[in-house]
Amino acid sequence: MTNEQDIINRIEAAYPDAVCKKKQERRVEACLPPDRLFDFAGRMQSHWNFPHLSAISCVDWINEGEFELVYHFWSYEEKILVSAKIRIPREEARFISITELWQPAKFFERDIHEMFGVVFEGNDDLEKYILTEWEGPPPMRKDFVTRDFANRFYHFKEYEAEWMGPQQNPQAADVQGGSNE
Amino acid sequence: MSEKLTQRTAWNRVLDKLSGRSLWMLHYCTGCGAIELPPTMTGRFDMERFGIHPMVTPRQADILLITGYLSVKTLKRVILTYEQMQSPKWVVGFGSCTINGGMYWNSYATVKSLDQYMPVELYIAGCMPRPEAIISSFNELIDRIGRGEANSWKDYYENYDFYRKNQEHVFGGPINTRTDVKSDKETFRIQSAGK
Amino acid sequence: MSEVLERINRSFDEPEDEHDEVREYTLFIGPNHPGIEGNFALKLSLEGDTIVRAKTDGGYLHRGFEKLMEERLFMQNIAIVCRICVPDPDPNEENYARAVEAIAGIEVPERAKWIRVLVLELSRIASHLFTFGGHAGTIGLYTMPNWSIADRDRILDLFEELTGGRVYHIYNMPGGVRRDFPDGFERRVHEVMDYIESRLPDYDDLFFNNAILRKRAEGIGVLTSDQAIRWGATGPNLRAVGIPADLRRDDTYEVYDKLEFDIPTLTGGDALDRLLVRRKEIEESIRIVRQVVDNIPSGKVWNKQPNPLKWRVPAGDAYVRTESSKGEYAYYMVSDGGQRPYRVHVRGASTTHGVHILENLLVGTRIEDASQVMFSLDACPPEVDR
Amino acid sequence: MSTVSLVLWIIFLPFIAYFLGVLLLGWGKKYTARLQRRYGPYLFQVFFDSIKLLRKRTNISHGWMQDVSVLMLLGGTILTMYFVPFPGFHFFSQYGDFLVVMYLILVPSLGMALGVGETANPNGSIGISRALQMLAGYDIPFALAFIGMAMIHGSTNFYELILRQQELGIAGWGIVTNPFLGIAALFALHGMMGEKPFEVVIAPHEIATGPMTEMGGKYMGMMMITHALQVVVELTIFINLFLGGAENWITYIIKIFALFTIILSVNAVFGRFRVDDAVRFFWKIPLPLAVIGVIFVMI
Repeated sequence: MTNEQDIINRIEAAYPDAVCKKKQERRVEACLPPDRLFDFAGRMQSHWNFPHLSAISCVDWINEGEFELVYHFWSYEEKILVSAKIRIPREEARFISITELWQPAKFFERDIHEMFGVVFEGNDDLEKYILTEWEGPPPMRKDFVTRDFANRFYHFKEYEAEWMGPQQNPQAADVQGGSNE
Repeated sequence: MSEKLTQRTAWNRVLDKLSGRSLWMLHYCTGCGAIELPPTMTGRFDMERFGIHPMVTPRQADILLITGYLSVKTLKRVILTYEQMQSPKWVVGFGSCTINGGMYWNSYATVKSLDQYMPVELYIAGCMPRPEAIISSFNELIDRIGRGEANSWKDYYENYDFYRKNQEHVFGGPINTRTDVKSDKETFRIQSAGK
Repeated sequence: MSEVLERINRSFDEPEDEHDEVREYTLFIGPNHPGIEGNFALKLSLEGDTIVRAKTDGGYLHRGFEKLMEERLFMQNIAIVCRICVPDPDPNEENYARAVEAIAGIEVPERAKWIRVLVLELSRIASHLFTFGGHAGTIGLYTMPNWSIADRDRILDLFEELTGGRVYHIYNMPGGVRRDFPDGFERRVHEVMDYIESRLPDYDDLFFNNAILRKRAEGIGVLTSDQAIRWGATGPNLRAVGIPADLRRDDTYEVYDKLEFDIPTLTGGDALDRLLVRRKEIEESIRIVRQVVDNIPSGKVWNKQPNPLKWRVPAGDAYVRTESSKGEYAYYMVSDGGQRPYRVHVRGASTTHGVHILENLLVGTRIEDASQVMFSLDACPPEVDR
Repeated sequence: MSTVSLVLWIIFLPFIAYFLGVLLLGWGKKYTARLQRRYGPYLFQVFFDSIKLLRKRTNISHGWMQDVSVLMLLGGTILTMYFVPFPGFHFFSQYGDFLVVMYLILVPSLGMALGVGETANPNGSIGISRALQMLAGYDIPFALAFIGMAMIHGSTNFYELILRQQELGIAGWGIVTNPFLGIAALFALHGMMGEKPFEVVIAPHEIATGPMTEMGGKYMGMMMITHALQVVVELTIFINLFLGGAENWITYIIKIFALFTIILSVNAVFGRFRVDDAVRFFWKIPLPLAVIGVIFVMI
C-alpha cells in the first residue's frame, strides 16, 4: 500500500507546477493551474486508480475575485483522498466539465452552476434543478445576503405574547391595556 | 341570515359529531416533520384509533398537514393541492417553521408564515412536535368539528383575493391553479358563518 | 399528486412522425405521492407500462443550509446541521464536529469517541428499520411498516434519554459530546438491542422471505459492479454489488479501528440484494453497539472550548467523511479565521444514487416498480436538496 | 312470499346489507390492525367515512359521465344483490339464475371504467386497464366454478343449489363435494375482492389509488357505500355456491365473517403482485384447478 508521500511524489513528478501537501491522515491536497485539471483528472482515473469522484466543492473568494473549485478523488485501493484545487476568475466564470470522465460530476456541476453561476463547458444538462422558482442571483455567492433578502421579501408575523409585557411590544401593550381596564 | 346559519339543528349536531370521527389526512411529506408521521400512523401511536387515516389523493382528503417549512417550490404544489381538496378541508401547520420561519427565518428559499397563503385551522408549535402533539391537535380539531366551529376553510372563499395576492407575490407573477375558487363559491353557495 | 393531477400530462411528446404519435406519454410521480421517498418528483416517459426515460425533479426541500451556515456562529450551526438528512441525522453532526476539530486541531476525549460511535450505529439501525417500512409499503405489505417503525421507536426512546431529542439530537459538539450516559443507560441499550435482534427472525418470516417480495424485487433495478463504480454508488448500494467498501474501515474515524465487525456484501446488485445488505448491516451494528457499551472507557466527555460567542476557528479547510446509512456523507469546510464558517459544502449521500443512478436504473423497469427502485436505493431527498 | 314482505325486503335489503358490510369492513380493519400490533379504528369507521364524505360541501365534477358512473356502480351492485339469495329472501333468484348474476356483476366495473375515463387522469386509466386485465384473470376460473357446480346439481338456479347442498349437511357443501372448484373459486373471490396480493387495481404506492384518484367528496361516499355492499354480495355468492348457503341469519353471519377473516389473514401478510404476475397466477393455479374440477364432474 502506498502512503501519502508516494502520491505526492507521483503528482509532483507528473505536474511540476502543482503544489502538494499532506493535510492529515489519508488526505492529500494538490493546487493546480486550471488548465491542467482535466488532464490531471483523466490521469487520476485511468492511471493512478482513483475511480471515485467524491464531490466537487466551490468556494467564493470574493476579496480575491476568484472561485475555487475543489475536486475530491478517492481511491478504493490506496485509501487516500486527493483534493485537487484550482482557481478561476469570478467574473464570467467558465470552466471545462469533467462529465465525460465522471458521470456523477453532472450533478455536482449543475449544482455549482445553480448556486454560484459557474458555467461548465461540455456539460449538456445545466438546467435549473433545485431553484426552479428562483429568479434572483445565484444565492451561494458571497455578495448575496440571505438575511436581507428574507427580511425584504417574506412576511413575518408580529410576535405578541402576554408574558412579554408592555415594554417589549408597544402595539400589543395598547391592546392589552385596553382590555384590562 | 347569519344567525340562521350559525344555529345548527339537532340533526346537524349529530352529523357533525359523526363526521368528526372520520378524518382523512393527505399523505404529503412537505418538510422534515414528515419523519414523525410514520410513528404516529403505525404501531406505537396509531392515530387510526381516532379515525384519522392517511389518504393519497387530495380529492379525498380532509386535512392537509403541512409538516414543516415550505420552500417556494413546494408552496406552489401545496396551493394546487389545497385547491383540489373538497371543502370542508382543514390545514394544520406543523412545527415552528410554519408559524414564523422557525430556524429557517433567514433562509431565502422558505416562506415564513403559512397563514398568508392559505387559512390555517391549527398550528402545532415545536421543532419538531412529538407524535403525541400531532394526536392531541387532531383531537382538538375533532372537537371543533363536532362543535361546528372548524370553519377556517370558508376564509379561503371569502378572502380569496388576499391569499391570491400573497401567493403571487411569492411566485413573482400570476399562477394558474385551474381551480376556479370564486365560481365554486357561487356554485356551492358557500357563505361564511360568523362574519 | 398535485403534479399528477394538475399537470396531468396528456401532452404526448411532440410527434416526429405521424404514426409514432401515441407511443410515448409522460407521467409525473410526485412530489405528493406515497410511492416517493419524501418530497421529490419523478418525470417518467412511458411506453405502455415501461419507462423509457426518467428525470428526477428535486429542490422541494431546499432550505439553503450551506448559506445559512455561513451566517451563523460555529456553535449555532450544530443545531441546524442535523436537519439536513431527516431519517439519519447523526452523520451530519458527526461530520460537522469532526470538520471543526480537524481545522482547529481540537482533541476529543476517548470516551466521547466511543459515545459517538454508539450514537452513529443506533442511528443507522433506526434509519434501516425506517427504510424497511418504506420498502414494504411500496409493495403493499403494510404490516411490516407497522412493526418495524414501532420497533424503531425504541431506539428513539434511547436517543431521547441520552440526548433529550427524539429525532434531532444536537449532541455531537466540536470537542466531544454534550453529556454523559444517564444511570443504567448501558443496561437499557442492551435490552433494546436484544429486543431488536429477537425481532429480526420475525421480519425474515414476514418480509425478507416473503414470496411476493422475492418475486417482485428479484432482478429489479440491477446495478452491475462496473456501473456502480462508474456512476459513483456508495454505501449499501455499492456493497450489494460485491465491493466491500466501507468508510468505517477504509477511511476510519473515531474508534472504528478498535471494533470488530464485518462488512456484509452480496453480489446480485438488484433491489432485493440491496435490501438484504441493509438487513445484515443491522446485525453488524448491533454487534458494534454491544462492543461499545461493554468496553467503553471512563473519563470526561467534552474538552472545554472557548466562549462560543467569541470563538474563532483558525483558517484552513478539511474534508471529512462518514459512512451514513445511505452511503458516503461528506463535508468540505473552509474557515477564514472568523467566527463563522466561510463555506461548508455538504455532499449528501444521496446526491449520486438519488439522482444519477436512479435516473439510469429506472429506464427499462415498469411503472409499478419505479417506487421500489427508489426505496431500494434508499434515496433521501433532503440530502440532495439541502 | 307475500307482496308486503317482498316490498319490505326490496326496500330494506340494501340497508341490511350495508349495515353488514360496514360491520364486516370494520371487523376487517380491526383484525388487520391487531395483526399489525395496533389498536385499530372504530368498528363503524366505514359508516363515519361515508357520512363525512356525503356531507362534503363542494363536489368538483369532471362531467356528467362521472355522475352517471357512480350511479351505475351503486345501482348495479344493488341490482346484483337482489338476484343473490339471502337467508329468507330468494324471490328474484327464481327468475334469474346465476348466469344473470355473472352478467350483472360486470356492470359496476364497466360503470367505473366510463366514469374514470371522463376524469382523464392517467393513474385512473392505468387502474382501469389493470382492473380489466385482472378481470381476464379471475373471471374464467370463477365462471368455470359456476359451470361445474351447475353440472353437479343439474341446475343453474341458486336456490335449488342451496337446497341440494343443505340436504346432505356439511358433506353436501360444494367445497367438500368438489374441492378443486371450491379452491379455484376461493382464489377467484380473493381477486374479485381486490385484496392483497391482488390489490393491483388501487395500488396506492404505484398509481395513487388508481380509479379513485379523482373521485372525491360525494362520489367517494357513494363508492364507499358500494364497496360495503360489494363485499357482502361477493362473499354471499361464494357462500351460496360452496358453503351450502345459509339456513338462517345466524349461520349466515358466522359463515360470512369466517370467510372474510380467511381472506383478511392472507391480505395482511402479503404484498401485492405485479398485474401480469397476478394474471399469470390465476392462469397457472386456479384455472387448471377449475378445469380439473370440471373434468372431475364430467367423469
